[in-house]
Amino acid sequence: MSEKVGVYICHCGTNIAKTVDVEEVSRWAGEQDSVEVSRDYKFMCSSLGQELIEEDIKEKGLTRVVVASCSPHMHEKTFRTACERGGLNPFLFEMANIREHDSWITEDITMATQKAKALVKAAIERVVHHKPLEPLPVDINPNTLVVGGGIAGISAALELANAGYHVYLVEREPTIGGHMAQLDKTFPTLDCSACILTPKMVEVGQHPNITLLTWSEVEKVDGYLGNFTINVRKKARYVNEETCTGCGICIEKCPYKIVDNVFEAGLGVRKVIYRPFPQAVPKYPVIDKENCVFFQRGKCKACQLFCPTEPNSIDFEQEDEILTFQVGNIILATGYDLFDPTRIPQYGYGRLSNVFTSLEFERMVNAAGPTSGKVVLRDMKSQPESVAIIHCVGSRDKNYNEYCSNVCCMYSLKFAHLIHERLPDAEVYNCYIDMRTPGKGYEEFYHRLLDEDTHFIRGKVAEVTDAARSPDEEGKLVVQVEDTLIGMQRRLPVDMVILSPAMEARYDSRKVSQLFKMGCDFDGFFVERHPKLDPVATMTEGILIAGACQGPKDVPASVAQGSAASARVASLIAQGTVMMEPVRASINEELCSGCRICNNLCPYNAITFHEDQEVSEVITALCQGCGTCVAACPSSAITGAHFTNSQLMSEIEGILWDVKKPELASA
Amino acid sequence: MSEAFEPVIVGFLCNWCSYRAADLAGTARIHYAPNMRDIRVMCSGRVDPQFVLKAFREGADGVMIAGCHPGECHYIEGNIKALRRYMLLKQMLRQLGIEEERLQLVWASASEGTVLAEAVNQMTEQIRTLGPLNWHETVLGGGNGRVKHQTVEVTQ
Amino acid sequence: MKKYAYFPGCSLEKLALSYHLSSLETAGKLGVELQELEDWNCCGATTYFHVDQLLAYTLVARNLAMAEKEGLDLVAPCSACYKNAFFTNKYIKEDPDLAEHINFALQEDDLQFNGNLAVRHLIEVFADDVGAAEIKSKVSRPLEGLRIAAYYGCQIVRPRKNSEDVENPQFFEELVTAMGAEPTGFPDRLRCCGGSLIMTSRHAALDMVRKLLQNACDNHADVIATACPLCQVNLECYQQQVNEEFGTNLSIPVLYFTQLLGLALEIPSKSLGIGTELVSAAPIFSRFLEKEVA
Amino acid sequence: MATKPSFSTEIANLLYASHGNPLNTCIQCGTCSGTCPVAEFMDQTPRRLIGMINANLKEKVLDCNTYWFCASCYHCTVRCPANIDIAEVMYAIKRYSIWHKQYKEGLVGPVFSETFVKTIVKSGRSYEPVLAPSYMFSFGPKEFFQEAMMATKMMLRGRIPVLPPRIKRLQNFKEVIRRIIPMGGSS
Repeated sequence: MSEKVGVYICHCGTNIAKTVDVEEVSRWAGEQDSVEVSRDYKFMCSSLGQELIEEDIKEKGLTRVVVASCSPHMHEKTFRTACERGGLNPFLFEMANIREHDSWITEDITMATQKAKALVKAAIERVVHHKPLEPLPVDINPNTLVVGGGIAGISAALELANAGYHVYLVEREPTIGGHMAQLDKTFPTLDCSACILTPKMVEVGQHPNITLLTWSEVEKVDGYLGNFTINVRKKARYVNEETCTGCGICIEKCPYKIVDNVFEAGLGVRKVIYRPFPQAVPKYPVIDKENCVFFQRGKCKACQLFCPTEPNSIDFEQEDEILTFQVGNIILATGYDLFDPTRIPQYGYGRLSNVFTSLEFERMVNAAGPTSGKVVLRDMKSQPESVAIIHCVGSRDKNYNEYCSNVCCMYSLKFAHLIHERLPDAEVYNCYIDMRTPGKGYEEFYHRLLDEDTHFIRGKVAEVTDAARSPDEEGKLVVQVEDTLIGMQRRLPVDMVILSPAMEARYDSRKVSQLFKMGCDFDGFFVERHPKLDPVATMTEGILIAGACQGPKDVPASVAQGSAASARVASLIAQGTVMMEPVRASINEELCSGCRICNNLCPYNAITFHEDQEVSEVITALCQGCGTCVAACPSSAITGAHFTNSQLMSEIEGILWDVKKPELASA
Repeated sequence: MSEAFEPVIVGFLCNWCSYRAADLAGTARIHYAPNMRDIRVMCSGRVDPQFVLKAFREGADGVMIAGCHPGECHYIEGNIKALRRYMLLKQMLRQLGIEEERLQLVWASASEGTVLAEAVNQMTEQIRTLGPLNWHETVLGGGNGRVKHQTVEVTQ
Repeated sequence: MKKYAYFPGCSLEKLALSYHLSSLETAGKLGVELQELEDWNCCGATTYFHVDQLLAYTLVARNLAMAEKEGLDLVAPCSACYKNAFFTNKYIKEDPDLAEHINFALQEDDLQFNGNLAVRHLIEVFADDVGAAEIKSKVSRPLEGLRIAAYYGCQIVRPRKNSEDVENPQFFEELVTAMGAEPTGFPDRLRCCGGSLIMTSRHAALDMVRKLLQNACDNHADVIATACPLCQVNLECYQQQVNEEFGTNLSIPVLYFTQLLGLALEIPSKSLGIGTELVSAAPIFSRFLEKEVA
Repeated sequence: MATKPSFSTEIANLLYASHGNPLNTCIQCGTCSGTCPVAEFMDQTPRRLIGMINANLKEKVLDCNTYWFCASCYHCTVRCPANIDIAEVMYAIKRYSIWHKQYKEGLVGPVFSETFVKTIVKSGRSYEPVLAPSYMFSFGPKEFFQEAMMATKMMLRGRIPVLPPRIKRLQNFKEVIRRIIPMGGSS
């Protein structure tokens, strides 16, 4: 085995050359076994640098290439392509990271140079064991699953459907629209939320390329990029969608009302057979089985009695359905939950009746909401003369959520504005830690509120209490806070307190991430492939994320992400086939003892066991290349391509080339 | 060699979190001990116990395995498998008479350059205090290849 | 019968003797044995930590070591003693270096502390180990109609010891209910009474006392119940001074929860130390004590 | 390079390791000062004090009454969104101030603390009448009169001891202390 290795040491201007003696490394590398040529060059990633590699492959007949420069996450692709242009299989290349991992972490030239040699030696030893590999072609099914029918999911679905691709949109509530449908106005333009959202909802409902599955949940996901099999449970609505005209007579005639804790945030009521709101899409109502008198006590059937359609659309016998279909890609847009402010007892929510959450207030100011847009106290009639809005409830706080929830400053400003608009004489206090308004037109909106004479108090509220200490506090809620700009504790007596709770990951986001086999961060938000350069892809091929399930964000950002995820999917569908990194495991049937240890270890269920031959097999398309099975196989029957045992063992030997080994010396 | 002892640590860094954490530490110009020489693996779950033993046998004074935080593994739970192997390995190394500090498992996410740098610094200092491993002396007991510690009790 | 090492603390020797007496009486009635720690020393209160932290931990550790020797968990009726003991125990367990320093010093008294015990507040023992339901079943003279403001103060609940609710605890109110009395609303029940400032920052401390008393009175409490000698002395004995300082006219009895519980268990009021208070509690008790007198 | 540590570092070093997060993680939100029941009596709010420590304003920090007015109620500690143990920070500054004998004039706190400690070191327990006279001189005449009146009432109800309490193994106890403070501590 005599490979001809070319070694290239990059100066990266002075980035590497300042701390690593590159000439010395290059000279020394030239003396190593198998090395045919060793060079150092100012910028290996420049076209001239790349040409050096190409020419050496052609002229000196190199069979392996090592570049010592920056992180492979920067330029591995660049140099692989250069090798390919020179006529070498791109996988016969290896990179040594002597910048991020070496020259930038120390000023000690001797140590840095020594480490550079070790990393280069490791790459040389490794690369001679490399095998030519071919990328794996995978066909892409042109259908797409979008999970979640909020504004992010709607944007994603419409984008793809308009491009001519079929979309399954699955939503667990009876209607699409998500949180945005509950809002009154959107900041900073104060557009009516429903007015801009409902046309999109209707478009989804009517689009020939969209199969809309509401009151449904994804139960099972099998497969891989290009070819997922999805099982969806379509819960029984007890209303036949084929015949229902959505006339609403059943809702009108239903004799039972219950508090609507979902759409109206507990402020309003709905019937037991209901549509969350008049513009709901689809228009079909749903029966709330838990509260339906017929289901609980066997009597009533008022809805059925009055249903005017023929045949009758109310079907008490309806059962859940399981639908199965194939898709090539999945976009998750499962949204967020609002932080539960009862977790901060000192803010009094649930105990002091005139403390409201942001969502309650949104419903209250909504003209279509339970108070027809009137701002009132919990008694539903008196109007507050003073209101305090508390920012950062459950965010920027290590006791709850450490992150900034991104949207609360802006919606709190919006609330202040809406109160000024409805109650011009009311005093409005905004208590904030820092005012965060980084968006187009956002800072201008803040200034508008300053003009409107909102009282801004810089300080995180300590507590809200009804314990009065002076006559002007009697009968009021007292907000105790340090006004940090004057360095004084203040007590603000107000009639109403609005809490601005954080956006949190959905309560079941971990379960969802396991279902779709992708990652979730500490806070429960889905993890993007790269926080800057790949914000809508995930570490699992074929699964993309959009909207607040990835982190707190506002409407424009959610729309942008929804559309971006769709663009990614559309480009894959347009390619028809994609090439995947061939870093995959495979099992040598001869060596496999059939012990099945690997079967359960695989996080992707990519290993099947053939009972007849008593051997396991890796389904290449399912394998993601983590190598867990390779490390576990007691018979060394599994090979992880590009990370084989011999490659890694040689790398270890190389990286420790300079360490004295007495037992080897004496052997 | 009369110079001061410089420990050599072999680091197995997972491609998605810890390798990127090391990239970030470099990009942020965080200075830390250059004593850790890293090998990229796709997942900490790929680290075969053999690799660790091989590194010690080849003369490493310490081995660091670094992966994503539990629950944040790119491959769902490869890091948990790494953790289990690490526990077993530690037990085995103890029986071979190798100090605990010589094998360390670190969780560092892609954004935690400082965490990784700190861990490397700390480990380097610990091993500097311990001195060279001398696998040959410690484990093989003098050179003829026979294992010295044969009757070690397996403790829970 | 569950047995504990009982650490009364300096205040209970005289200043809060009634707390000491009523604790032993009620504990006995509820089947809890409080075995007083022999030759205990002062825990350093808050003050010692102002001067030398390591020495303060050592003082506490001496008591802990003696309790550990008996094989018993330590129970303290004073919130400050409790907090000091709880955290010293915790830090010694977590920090071998601290443990080594302290044990080196303790050798002089032939003691050694290994961290094998739990530290409890007396009210925790009653509320958790005995339990409100059990107490309710033993109450023979329910304090019907008595409105009690249950005052937690600071250091029972703060800083956070385990995962308890530090902003909205309920165990004290549950005990009050178990006595057959009515817990009043008392929004300031977790506010500090300023006990540690009464000697050093008199005006501030009196103002804190005033606010608390006012809040209890605004909520129509007949009596304030406390679980800490510092709180009791501060809230009760300084009422006169509060009135002088602020021109108020506050007068509300302040008793230990054990005294109130003792009444509900029909223990003679004298054994509970009732009658030594500066703001007499007699008027509110007359109807419960009638039988006793007769 | 033996440079003198900055004031903020000195205070940080005085915090026991498990006492929450370091002061430089403070986001100046004011939760501590909004919560503090004594804030209105302080020269500077606790938040500002932390800011001043981080800015190394040693003289200004030591010269304000804030940390001596802390009642150790730990309400700020449990609420701090940065998990800083603010009450323990106040303890740390108190210790620093006592060791360096540098504090605002006219405060009773430092004298009281030292007297209290001496009592414990002498007898193993604290004792009100011994304590009182030694720091009472720093009281104004009004407070002195208040205290004397109350003490009399208390005495009449048997709530103040006549003889100072002592622990039995006092000699051992003193030796224990001597191992922590080699100079003895008692005076």
